[in-house]
Amino acid sequence: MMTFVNLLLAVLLLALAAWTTLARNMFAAVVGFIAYGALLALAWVQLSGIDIALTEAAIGSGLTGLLLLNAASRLHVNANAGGNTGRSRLRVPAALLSAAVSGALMLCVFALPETPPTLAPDVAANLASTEVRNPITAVLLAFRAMDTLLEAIVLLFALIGVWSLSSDPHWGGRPGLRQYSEPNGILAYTARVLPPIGIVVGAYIFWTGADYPGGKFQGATLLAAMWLLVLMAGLADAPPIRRTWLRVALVAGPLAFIAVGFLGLQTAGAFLAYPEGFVKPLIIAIELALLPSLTLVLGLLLLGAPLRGEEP
Amino acid sequence: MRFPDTLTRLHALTKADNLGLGLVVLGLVLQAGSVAAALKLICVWLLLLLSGACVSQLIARNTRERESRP
Amino acid sequence: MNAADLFGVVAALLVGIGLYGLIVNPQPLRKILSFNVIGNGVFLLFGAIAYRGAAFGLGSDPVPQALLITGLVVAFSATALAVALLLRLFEATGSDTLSSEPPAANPSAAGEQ
Amino acid sequence: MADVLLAAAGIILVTVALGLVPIVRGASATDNILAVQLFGTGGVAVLLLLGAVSGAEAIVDVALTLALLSAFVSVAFVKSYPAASSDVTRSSAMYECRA
Repeated sequence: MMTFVNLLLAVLLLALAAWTTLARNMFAAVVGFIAYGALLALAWVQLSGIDIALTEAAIGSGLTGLLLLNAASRLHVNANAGGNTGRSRLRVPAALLSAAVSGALMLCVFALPETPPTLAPDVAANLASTEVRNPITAVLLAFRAMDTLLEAIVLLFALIGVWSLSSDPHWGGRPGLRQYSEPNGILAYTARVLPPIGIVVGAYIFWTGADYPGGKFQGATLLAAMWLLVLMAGLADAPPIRRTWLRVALVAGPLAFIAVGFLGLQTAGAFLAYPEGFVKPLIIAIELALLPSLTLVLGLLLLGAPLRGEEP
Repeated sequence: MRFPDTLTRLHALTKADNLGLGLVVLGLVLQAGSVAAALKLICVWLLLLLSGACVSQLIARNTRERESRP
Repeated sequence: MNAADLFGVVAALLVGIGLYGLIVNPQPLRKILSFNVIGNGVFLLFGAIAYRGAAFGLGSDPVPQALLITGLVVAFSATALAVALLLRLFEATGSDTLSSEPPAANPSAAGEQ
Repeated sequence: MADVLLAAAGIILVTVALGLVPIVRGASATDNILAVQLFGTGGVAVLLLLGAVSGAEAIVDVALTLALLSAFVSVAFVKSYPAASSDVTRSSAMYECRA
């Protein structure tokens, strides 16, 4: 029965992926992508990657979907836009190439060694020394902490890249358009009722990350989504990117991470090494410092380049 | 088609949202391991009830405005 | 067929579907979508391989899983940057398709890499 | 018991997939978003069932996340695709004069 559910998931995933890439209508393609992300989260659950399922549901489906939905509406691409006609001569070679790549990858899947190489025993053996119980969090913040630090910095660089695309008069201004809604309408109501719940759920998913699936990225995504909901209802406005507090908040998390890294150089003899007995407090401190920065970065990445001056 | 326009389809959808998920949750609550787990399942259902109510209102209003426009 | 093999095959097909869409669709936004489908295929393939490495009570090899979470977040930031580039291109040129000028496909598509 | 739960999950998946058929046949944008809403709820139900089968309680957290974000995406749709047009500025103008 499990195999049957898996097969069903596989067929649906492939159908939605084909729909996403081939649909005539841009909007329908984006909608297909969002549904596809939700299905992918189910597939990750079946591959016992609950942490990844959370990330996929939050970032892969939710945030990316919103980003593309916004872009599609800003581009006015309603209908087919006559797109698919230009490159019909490319179709056959492209199909052949794609089939060849898929075939080669499938051969690789079936040629994998009988006893898979795995680092799971090493992680299981060293998990106790980190004092956290979620092995993924242990890998992210103890065994491979450098990756996570650089990931946080990549997000910052992406944000700088997005901001630098603003036109000269709007540099330093507010990202996105000013949104309005009826003060007593249902949208404003939604934006008042959902965020408190979402913030509690986001904090819970962040907090549970030390011992169970969850963590700062997933928590920060939910918090960012709730912030955007408030902005969409016009209950608040996006801050101008010139503000000093905003920039300080953005870099505070990564800076705290780096500071802990240098602390390790002093106390434990290596960059990002944690002194004995302080592992879990330090991991939680890093996560707590990263949470607001990540929330802001994710939200601002979605809002895009500044489009207005500083005046609301 | 049995549900000819968007509003009737929305009507059908909310039944699936509220009642269908409610019944699934009800079934799972009966065999949940602990009281906390059962309460969490009910919370998921309540959250979807609330967000579903808000979203269906929004979509319905959006549809009405779209249709009242020439 | 176990779950690892099944989703491995799905991943290979997803990469193929995404690659086809990336080549054939002239609109940059469609290219970004297709690129995300390829990325998901690669992630799923990696995840299927990690699933085979389950041991010691862990359902799956945690090291690739942690790398996958990092990968998903970085893919999101790359997509956000690509979309911002595309919107700026649209603002500057008023065109949302590259079909009339195939050579120009490279600058905006490069944002996705 | 696990088989019954998995069968229920399979049936929900099939039903939700059938809900996608109108999209393929070219329905309006609003109908598309209705299908996404259905997908969100169906996904939550399947996740809860799978969580009961595998005993991993954390799957409920995935369901919570999916529930919150599917509502969020629907709100974003209404905001960026207001009546009859796909223009954001027009939506703000419209809301402004009503408010």
